[in-house]
Amino acid sequence: MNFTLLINEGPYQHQASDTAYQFAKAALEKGHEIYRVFFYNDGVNNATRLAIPPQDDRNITENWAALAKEHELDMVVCIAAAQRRGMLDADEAGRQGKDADNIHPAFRISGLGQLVEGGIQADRLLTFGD
Amino acid sequence: MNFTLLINEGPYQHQASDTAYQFAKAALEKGHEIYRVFFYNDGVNNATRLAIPPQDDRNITENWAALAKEHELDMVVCIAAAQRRGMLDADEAGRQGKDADNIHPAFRISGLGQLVEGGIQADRLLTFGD
Amino acid sequence: MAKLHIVNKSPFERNSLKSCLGKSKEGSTILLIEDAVVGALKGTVVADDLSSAIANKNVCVLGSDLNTRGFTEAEILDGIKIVDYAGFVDLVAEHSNVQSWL
Amino acid sequence: MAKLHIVNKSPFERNSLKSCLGKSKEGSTILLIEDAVVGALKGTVVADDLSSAIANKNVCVLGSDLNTRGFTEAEILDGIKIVDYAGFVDLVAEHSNVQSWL
Amino acid sequence: MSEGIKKFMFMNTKAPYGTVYALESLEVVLISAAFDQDVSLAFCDDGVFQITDNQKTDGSGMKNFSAAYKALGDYDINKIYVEKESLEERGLTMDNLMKLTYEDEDDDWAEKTSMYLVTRAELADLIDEQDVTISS
Amino acid sequence: MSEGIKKFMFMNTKAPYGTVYALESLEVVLISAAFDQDVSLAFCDDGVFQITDNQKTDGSGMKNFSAAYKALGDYDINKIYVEKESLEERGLTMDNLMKLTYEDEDDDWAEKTSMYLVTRAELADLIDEQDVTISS
Repeated sequence: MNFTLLINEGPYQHQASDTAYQFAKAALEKGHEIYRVFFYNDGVNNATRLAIPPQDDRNITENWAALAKEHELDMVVCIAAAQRRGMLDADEAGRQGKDADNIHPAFRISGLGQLVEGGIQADRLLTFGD
Repeated sequence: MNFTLLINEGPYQHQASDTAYQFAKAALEKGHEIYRVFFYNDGVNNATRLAIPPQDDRNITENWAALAKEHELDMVVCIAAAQRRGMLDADEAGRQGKDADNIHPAFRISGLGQLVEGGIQADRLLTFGD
Repeated sequence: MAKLHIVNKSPFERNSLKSCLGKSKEGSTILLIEDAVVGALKGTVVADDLSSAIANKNVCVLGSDLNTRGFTEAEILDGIKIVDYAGFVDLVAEHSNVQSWL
Repeated sequence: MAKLHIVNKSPFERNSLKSCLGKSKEGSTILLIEDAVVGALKGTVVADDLSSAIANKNVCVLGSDLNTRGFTEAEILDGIKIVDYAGFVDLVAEHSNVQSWL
Repeated sequence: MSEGIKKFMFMNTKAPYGTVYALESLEVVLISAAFDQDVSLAFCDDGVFQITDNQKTDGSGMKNFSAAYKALGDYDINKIYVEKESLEERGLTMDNLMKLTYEDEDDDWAEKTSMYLVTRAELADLIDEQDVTISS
Repeated sequence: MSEGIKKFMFMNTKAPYGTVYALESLEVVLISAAFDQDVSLAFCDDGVFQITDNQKTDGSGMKNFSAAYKALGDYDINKIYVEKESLEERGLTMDNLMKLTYEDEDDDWAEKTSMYLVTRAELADLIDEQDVTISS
């Protein structure tokens, strides 16, 4: 079976991203597939490559990146939500005339259609939010 | 009379930063002073200089920056909360070996002591959160 | 000197207004802002709680947040005062401390 | 095929469990995760609501979130089943749709 | 369900403006129209405040997005369910809400309502029929 | 109030782990100890869950910060108020909570409790005495 996961809250402030990560790991361990992980609302903030959490705490972005690498996960950040909140990749920063970018290479930026398509293609869509 | 404002939520996701901004503007118009605006929790995300909100929407960071310039506001971002969430200035990025930074020059990074001191020095401390 | 209590969440969704009403003293002021303004409407399931509060506390609502949500003075409970941001500032100045019930 | 309903907020703070109980059908499953796990405790003001739900729905709680908050199986209502993340995954697979009550 | 068509329900349970969920959920709804699925919207709990009439944001500086709900009919999204008990608990009736309509192409483009007042039990039945439920 | 000393109360009303507020509020509390103010903590509503005993986060992967509450005594923060009604509504008693103590330097470093069980009305009185209330 395959799942699309929708994550609507940023890292640390809410448990949503942690729960989604633990769920994804357990699903993959049981042999299921993750069709897509879609980051929306403040969820886009999970994609920053600039975070430096305390050494005795988890690094949520790196956890996702490692899981994605191991299982070739498609991790999509909503472009509109990301622009509103200052999350940019190098292409976007160039196009918008911004002098820096901050998105981790494990994530890709795309439109909301990717969420709807994820709901159509996957057997189940799960929302993790506040 | 002077006020310290504590902002605990990021821009757009919650109204907290908008309300604090409208309050600050009204207080200054009435002749009060803002001793400090302290950004904590996800509130640190208000300090990004990379946001590109839709053209028909407010730009929360630029609103704060303009108000700060006009009234010489002291806008402080908590360093620990900012590091956890990937908000860095150029100094921090250099020290931490990160390849980019994203904090708007209208804000400065400092420690939590600045919040407690703000509570001691100001006549009133107000919290804006979720 | 009396205290100002601020509530910003809908009483239909959260317990923060109830918590505030239970832990604020007679003579204090309660200001409803953001999503909490709908607590001031007539005919709701929390109207009785608000009416009890009005009897011995000053209850205010931020007018611009009320308008933002599609409501006006005509639709709120008698005894609740509408303030603008300047009035919000005055309330903070006139009370000796402010507690936000988040 | 029955539906899975997920609640993640404390029923003492938010109305989402109540909303879920009112809009989920008999035979469906309700899973409490994150801050909602405290709704499964014995002797609380929402215990009667949960007990009614247990009568005609399957109520589960995520064990690791319960332990995180300092509680174990001994402290939750009879009839509520504890699942781990693997069990959470099974619940999602066994039901035809999942609704998160945010 | 019909071949390749899924029933999508957008559950709107939160008040607008205090948080961004209503606005950003509406953006998903509008995009979903392009995918030819069976889309409906439910407004319950504080979600009913999303579609109150006469929203005026000048004083708060928030972005007024309420007009976008009126465009739903143009996107062929015309199944909008409002929970009766949620209105009553909040002292509201359908008269407090915007009139959301669509033009029926099978009936000489007559303007018809998109809004259905449903009881909590009826909404529970509708939720139970969905293939995908996106909530906020 | 004493010259230059303010009464600071940290109001803890939210459950831990589901949101970060409890953890980041505790960081402010620890910093505040350096400023020689009159600091107290209140735990009410879901805030009482912040100081439950036996928190074990291995399964959830969350950072377990509960031990830091036990360090409050070392920072001379020893006025911790717990609301009785909040415990009762949640089926809890003081036995469910960690034992937070301090060593009294005026009494030969005897270990004493920092925790005071107060009624809602008593907590309202305490709140009313504060100069600064930081809530989360």
